[in-house]
Amino acid sequence: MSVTPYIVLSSILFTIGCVGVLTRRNAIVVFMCVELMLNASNLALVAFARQHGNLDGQIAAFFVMVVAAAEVVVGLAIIMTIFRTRRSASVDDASLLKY
Amino acid sequence: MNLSLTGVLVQAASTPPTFQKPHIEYAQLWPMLVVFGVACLGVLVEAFLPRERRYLAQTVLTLVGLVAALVGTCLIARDLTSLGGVARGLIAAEGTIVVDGPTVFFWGLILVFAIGGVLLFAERRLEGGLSAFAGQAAALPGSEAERQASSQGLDHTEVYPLLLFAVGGMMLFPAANDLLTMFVALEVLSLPLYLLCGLARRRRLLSQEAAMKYFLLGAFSSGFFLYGVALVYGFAGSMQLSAINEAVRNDTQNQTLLLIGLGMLSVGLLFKVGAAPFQAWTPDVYQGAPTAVTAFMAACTKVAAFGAMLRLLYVAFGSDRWTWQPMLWVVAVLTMVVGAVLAVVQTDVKRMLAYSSVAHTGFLLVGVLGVQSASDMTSGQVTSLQAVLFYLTTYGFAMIGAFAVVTLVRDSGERPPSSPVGPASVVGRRCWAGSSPSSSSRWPGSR
Amino acid sequence: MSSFPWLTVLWAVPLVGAVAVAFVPKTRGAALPKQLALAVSLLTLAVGVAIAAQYDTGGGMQLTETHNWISAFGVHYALGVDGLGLLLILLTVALVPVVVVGAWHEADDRNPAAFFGWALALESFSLAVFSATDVFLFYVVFEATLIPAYFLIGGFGRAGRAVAALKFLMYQLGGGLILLASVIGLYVVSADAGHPSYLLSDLSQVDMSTTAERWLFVGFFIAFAVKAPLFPLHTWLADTTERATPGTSVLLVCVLDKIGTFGMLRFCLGLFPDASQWATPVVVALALISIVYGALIAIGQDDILRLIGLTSLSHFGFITLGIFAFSSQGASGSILYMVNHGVATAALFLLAGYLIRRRGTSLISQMTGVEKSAPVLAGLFLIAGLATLGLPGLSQFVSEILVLISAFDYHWWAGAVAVTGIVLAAIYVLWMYQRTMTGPGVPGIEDTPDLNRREIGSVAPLVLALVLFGFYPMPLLDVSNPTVDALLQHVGVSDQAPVVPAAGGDSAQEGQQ
Amino acid sequence: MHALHEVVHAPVVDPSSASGVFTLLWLVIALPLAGAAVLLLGGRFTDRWGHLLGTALPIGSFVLSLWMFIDVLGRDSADRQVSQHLYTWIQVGHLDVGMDLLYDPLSSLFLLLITGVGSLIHVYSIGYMEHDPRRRRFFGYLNLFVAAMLLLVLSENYLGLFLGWEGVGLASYLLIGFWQYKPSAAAAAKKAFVINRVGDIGMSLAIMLFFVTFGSTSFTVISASADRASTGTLTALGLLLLLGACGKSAQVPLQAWLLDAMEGPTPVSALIHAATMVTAGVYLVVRSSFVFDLAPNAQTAVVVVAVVTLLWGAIIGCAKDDIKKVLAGSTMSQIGYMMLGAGLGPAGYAFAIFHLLVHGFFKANMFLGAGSVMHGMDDDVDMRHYGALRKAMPVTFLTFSMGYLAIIGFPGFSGFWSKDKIIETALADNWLVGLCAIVGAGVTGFYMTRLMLLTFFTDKRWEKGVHPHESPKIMTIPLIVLAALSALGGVMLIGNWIVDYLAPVVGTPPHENAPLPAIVVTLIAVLVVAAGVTLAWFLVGKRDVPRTAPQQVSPVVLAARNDLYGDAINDTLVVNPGRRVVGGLLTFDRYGVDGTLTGGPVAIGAVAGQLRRVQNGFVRSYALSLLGGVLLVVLALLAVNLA
Amino acid sequence: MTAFWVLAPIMVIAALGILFVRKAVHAALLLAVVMISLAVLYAALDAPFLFAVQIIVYTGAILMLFLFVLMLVGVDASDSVVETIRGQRVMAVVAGLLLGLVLVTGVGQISLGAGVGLADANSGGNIQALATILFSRYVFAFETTSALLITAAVGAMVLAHRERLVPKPTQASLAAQRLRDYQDKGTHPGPLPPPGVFARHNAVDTPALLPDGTASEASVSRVLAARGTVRSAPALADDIEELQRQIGDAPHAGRTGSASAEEENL
Repeated sequence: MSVTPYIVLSSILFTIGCVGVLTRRNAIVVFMCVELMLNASNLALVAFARQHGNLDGQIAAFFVMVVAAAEVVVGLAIIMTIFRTRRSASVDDASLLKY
Repeated sequence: MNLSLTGVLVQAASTPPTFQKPHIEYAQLWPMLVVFGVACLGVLVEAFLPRERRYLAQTVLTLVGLVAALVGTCLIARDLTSLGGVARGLIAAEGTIVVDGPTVFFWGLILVFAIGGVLLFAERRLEGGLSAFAGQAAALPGSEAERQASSQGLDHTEVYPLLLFAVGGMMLFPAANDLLTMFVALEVLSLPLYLLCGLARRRRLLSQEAAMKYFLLGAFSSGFFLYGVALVYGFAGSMQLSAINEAVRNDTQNQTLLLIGLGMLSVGLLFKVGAAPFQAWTPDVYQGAPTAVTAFMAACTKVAAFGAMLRLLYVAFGSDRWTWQPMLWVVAVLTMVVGAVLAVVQTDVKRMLAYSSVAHTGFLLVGVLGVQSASDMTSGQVTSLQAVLFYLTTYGFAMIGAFAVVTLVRDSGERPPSSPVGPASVVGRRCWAGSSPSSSSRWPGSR
Repeated sequence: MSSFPWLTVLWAVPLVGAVAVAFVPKTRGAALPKQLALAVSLLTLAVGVAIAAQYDTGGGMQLTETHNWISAFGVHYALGVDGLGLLLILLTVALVPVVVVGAWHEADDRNPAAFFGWALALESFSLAVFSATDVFLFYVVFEATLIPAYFLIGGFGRAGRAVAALKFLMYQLGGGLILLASVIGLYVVSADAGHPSYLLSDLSQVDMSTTAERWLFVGFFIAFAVKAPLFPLHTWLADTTERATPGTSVLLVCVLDKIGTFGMLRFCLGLFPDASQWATPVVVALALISIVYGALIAIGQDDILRLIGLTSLSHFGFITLGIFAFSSQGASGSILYMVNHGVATAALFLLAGYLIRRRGTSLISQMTGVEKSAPVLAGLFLIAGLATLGLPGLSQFVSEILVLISAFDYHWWAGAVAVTGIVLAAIYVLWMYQRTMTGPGVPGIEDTPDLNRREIGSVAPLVLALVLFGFYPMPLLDVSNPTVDALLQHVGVSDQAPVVPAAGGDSAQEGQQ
Repeated sequence: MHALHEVVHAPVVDPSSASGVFTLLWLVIALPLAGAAVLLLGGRFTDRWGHLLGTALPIGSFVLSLWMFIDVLGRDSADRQVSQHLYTWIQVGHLDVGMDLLYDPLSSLFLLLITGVGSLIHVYSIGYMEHDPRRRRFFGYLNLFVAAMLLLVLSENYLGLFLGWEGVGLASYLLIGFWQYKPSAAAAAKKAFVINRVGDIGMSLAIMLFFVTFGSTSFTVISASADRASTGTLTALGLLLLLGACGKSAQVPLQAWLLDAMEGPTPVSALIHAATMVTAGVYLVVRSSFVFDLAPNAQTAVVVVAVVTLLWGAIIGCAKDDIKKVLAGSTMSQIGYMMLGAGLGPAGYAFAIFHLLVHGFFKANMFLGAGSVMHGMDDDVDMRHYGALRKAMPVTFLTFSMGYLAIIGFPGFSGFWSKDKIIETALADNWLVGLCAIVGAGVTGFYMTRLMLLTFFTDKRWEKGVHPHESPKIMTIPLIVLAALSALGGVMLIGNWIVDYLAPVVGTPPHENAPLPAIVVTLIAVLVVAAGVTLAWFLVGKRDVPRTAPQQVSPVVLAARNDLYGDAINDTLVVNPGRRVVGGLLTFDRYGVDGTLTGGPVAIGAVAGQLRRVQNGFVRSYALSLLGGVLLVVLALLAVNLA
Repeated sequence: MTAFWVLAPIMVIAALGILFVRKAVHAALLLAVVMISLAVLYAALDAPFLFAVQIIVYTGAILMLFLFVLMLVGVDASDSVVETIRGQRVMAVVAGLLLGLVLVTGVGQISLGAGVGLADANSGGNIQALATILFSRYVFAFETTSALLITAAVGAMVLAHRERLVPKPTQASLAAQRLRDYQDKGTHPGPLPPPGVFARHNAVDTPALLPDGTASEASVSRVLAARGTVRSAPALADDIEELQRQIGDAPHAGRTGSASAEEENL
């Protein structure tokens, strides 16, 4: 069984995640797109693990989940804070820092 | 498709795999462990000590921890030769960490700058007994609660453990010997920084915005890093840098996988060091974050990230140098130009320093490009690696110094340059300009 | 020779003094920092005199100290003096007390402690520059001088000083950057040649390829040409002297800028003799342009400080001309010129400062008839001015004629162009004197007080030196001559013999036949 | 100049070292120098007795000079050169310039003139400057001048000469501008100095060329080997020296300063701008005879300059109403005669010096006389306001008359002998030059007679309230002494003494066959002078003189009044273009040089100002740039490796 | 591969949906679809442990956290369709397509061969094998993740937890405060009058009339006052007059008038 289709799928998902980060304005959705990218990476890792016959990829995917969990907590806390201040979750509204 | 949950569970029950107790070289890793340990202690202090005693306790604890780690680093550095090997190093913790000359140097550097950072964190004489951090980050800016928090002298002493966690991640980052550890370290160092950026007491709106920008872009870039990890793993079949090196050397197939993976890994690191075109976050974040955090971040993160970059590029991909050197040249030149040109027109001193740090990154990248093996050189010549290390040292000191001055000047407005602050800031700025004695270590072309 | 580190002490004393002066508590009164600064500068002067006393005019580097600093780069902490260094050191240590006394009240409305602290710091770094015998150490202190200079310009003086300070810094940093590149290049060259070293003595032995030598020479020369300054890199000079206090200008023009010409002699000629000769036509042309151009521009100035600043452009042209004429007269003349120009211009700046303080304006067109009520001021001003225009009997003449002779020796037209400078100098000096000091004066001119004792005391030593060395320059020449001989020998040129040899037995008989 | 062919080479300066009284040679200079130092540095303490000291010291120098002169007279003519080495002044490479003094017949005469006339003028000044609050300083300056002038004539090398040369220039500057509150005085002082500086270019270049050619600036060395230098070099040297001489001696084209220099106090005009300093150019040419003798073209140039100046000054003298300016024009003209003599080579050197000496006497006399007149006329200098002063100030009139007779060359008076000799030599050399000299003598007769008539004869034209009176004794005694010298100066020519005396320095004049007998030349000259005098009598003496100068005059008179447009020429040729150049350079400096060097950063700033707009604050834009970077990096890697 | 070919289109469509749906909640739900499908793919790729973790941790915990936060932020908040940054969307799509093209072609070309498979590695059981690796080779990284988690916890505390700095005011204290204000500053202690009281209208824009017939400004919202849409109560008197005229004569004949009006109405 070739894992190439999985890799291709993962790259498509990764790309979609990227585009999502660029086009969506709601900070939470943007963040969700980042999660999509992480998931795509996970898929690639797991697929490659199978390809190479070692479990490093799976371990890595597991770590990614842990990391993602922590990141989500921190990220959502930050987004919440800024939302409470500005009453807006749009990333475009936070553009005081420029030039 | 032998999808069978029950089967797996049955397997698990039936034949337990052999497990060997991992061997951890505590003697060589303890500075890092001290940092993490003290960070956890700090959290406990936060939980159990009464509020008014936390500041002192945290400061002392953090400083003691960092100094202890620094002492440890020095001791390890002294014994480094005895660890043997050509690279004068030790592969520790089951091959995930390597403790060698550069590692120890980076540790020392990070710890020194972190101590400087802690001192800046602890600075609270300038604002009537208040630190630079928000009294209560959860309170809305401009609200009654915020005023109360200020008037009661509330202080987020959590910043000290957060700083320590970040320092721990930074120490792990250049020492990592496999991509997974590197990724974890990257996140460990990043998360506390995202938080710290948003905790400014003044200009909270900007601070929060900086935190969000840093966080979103950081997560985005770490996504690329991770995908790079996946692709390189796919190419090499292992996370170990040495194994990757082996694969790079031998495997001529699937070059695209390697190249894309390498590119994405580089992106993650270049983002951290703030090279163009990944520099967009630096000015905004440097400006919005509390100045103490900016100083800490500017100095330490860059040191750690350059350490990781050197290790990644030279240990894992060193045999394939010709593939990535042109790319890095482009980035380096772009970075220097963008940093230098844009620094000119900045009006906010922190933004200006941010762009200057970008320009420095460009110079450092040139140094990274020149790294070569020791055998290529005549004795007594300066290696590019030494140059990069030295440059990082001076750069870090200059950054800490410059931002320390910014802290001092923050409230007093524009001071005449004859005041005692002026000289120091100019020393810092001149270091930034790269022509002062202290940072005359710019040796890009040394061969 | 004693092993006491005299030269280290020499620069350390003012540096320690600078720190001490800067941190004198404000509560102790405004006079204490000044007194302290004066004491420190006098102490430094004493050290300088002690060094001069130990100096053996036989030549060579003396009182050397060499310690490894960064062995990886071959960088040493190496100090030493030869005739060139000694003269400039003496100039520096002598001028700083004068400036301290002369600028006693210049910083009163700001922060005197800072002013005098920076002045001492500048002295310290300058002394280190003049005694460094390691290129890297030289570079480090060379750049370090900019810090105090920047604050002296930017912190004290007239409106617009911040812009001037920035311009100063930008020019100097630009030059410094080019110098840095060359210093690095020097390292590469010396490392290629075997063992990397920055010691002058080592570097002068290194064989360089012609191309490398020329490039390095150009780098060094540009940096020094900015410092000195030479046309067309001079525009910072006038702005700076116009805005800064006269005391600052003295330190800047009379001490700091000498680093440029000092560097040309010590490094351009010392390290790149062949390239120096290769570049001579261009450098001589630049020097000649500077001489004439600086003088012409000075004539058109209305601001007295700006005018004095621009005269220095002309004078630095002379110094450079002498250096690159490659003869013992030229080199000795240049060294002497550095000293004399320092003394004369210092006097001029200080007196102009006193004048401005009295008249409340620096515009020449708004001053007139000061001589009537302040004859001493006018007289001293005239003497300093006459020294500037190279009147025989005042020390600058000796150096000027030596440089002119060497220029003429180099090529007659060089001498001919340079000599027009003396006419132009007469025009700008005397016109300035005429417009400021003479004439019927404005109402109320009678109330202009003459110089007080402090002010006379600050300028009198300078004027005395001008006259003394005008009539008896040999003490200075005795110091510089051996150095110059050694330098020219290193460069590989010897003085041209006269066309007609002195009347000997044979040739005289031939003439009779 | 055919005379030259007979002279193979010029006499060599070959002094013996000083002994006896000559060891005190330095003291001749040191005395007035010390006086200057005391008076200028002493401040107000010396106000009371400063002028006495200032007068005593030059007298001391005079006594020394006289002593030496007597000593030297007693020696053999070959043994009359003495040098004294004081100390090494400048020694670099093989440039070795000593502070050396040379006492020879030439300098001995100058010594006597400077210290003698100088002392008299000092004495006179005690009276003349009595009411000036800054008299002490005046004496300080005068002493400084005397010292510098003595150094000029005593120095053994060109550099030392140049030191004195510039020293007298400085003193001249200080003294012309002594009344600094007068803008005209200050301007005149500056003008004098600057024009002199132009001449100094010549001096400086000559010194350089001397050094390059001979490796020395010493008269001894150069004179010994001058004949081995190429003619071109020698001609160049001669022309350069001439340029220097023109500046100092107010010869065309550097003559413009002398008339303005009359802004100074009258004793200054007498001492500096008549008797001594302005003759330094003549001294220079004579001293450099070893150069000029070998450079006939340079000599021709000297003659041309001399002739032009001689007429130029005389014409100016005819039209001026300012008594001092008439005398100044006359001085210019008379120096022209001296230069003419000096330009004629060994035949004329001695006569040039002779004329220089007697001119020193009678011109000092007349200037001091003019000062005395002014003293009595409340410092009015306009001759149209004088008239019939001979009765009011008889001593002045009488002494002035002596000078007058001397300058027009009234037979028997000193000027007669000296001018006559020069005319004779010139005529022998070239009839045109001689003719010009004779015409000049006639014009001299005219303008001096005009001056005499306007001042001492005709009707009195002075205003009410002006009470002309004789000057005090302290002023008239020097006048009397000088008048006596003016009358009797011709004794030096007895037995051709001065020619023989100077021969060791300047060579022996060749015997030549004059085109006309000497007595004929003399007669012609006297007749021409008489014509000039008569013309003046008819034009001035027989008519009423208006108190204000008539405006409707011929262009010639107008030109003469305007110094023959010397200043206008200078303005047109030098000053105005110079102004324009300076103005242009100022613009160029600001916009060209500064603009170019600072333009680069400005451009960068502009670009950066646009570029920073990219940093628009939107996190999504940053993410886009990040993604762009990813593409850049990845594509770069792929392109490099897969291409 | 069946599962793959079934799920892959679903996942791509769901992922694309995230790009286009306007409501954040929908995006979250579509993400859940992707994640759960991923879990299935993990299982297909011999990663049963990850299958479980993906569902339990990623979908069950992390995504739910997203949803919680979405609730807090406002569940019906939706993005506007208009792109505010000029050129952003076009550039994003172009860059995205380019990246996708590079990735897909790059990755699609690779020849990895048949693949080793995880039969060996998983022979002792996937979980056991993972555990062995996790607690031996990657133990240090594993322990380090604890730092991450602590950081996350501390961070959440710092940013979200708000301490009450003053005791919560009781009703008694509030009442006392109100009266104290009345005493000190003259603040009206009672509730403000509602609009329209004693006026002919009880609409919010009609101020109440005080007993003396003047309008009470306190009875109308300041916003309305600022907008200038407050009606003038006395002006309404015209209205009354009109009515009275309709009713009939003078007020003194009110009673009869009203009776007749009633008759008219009927």
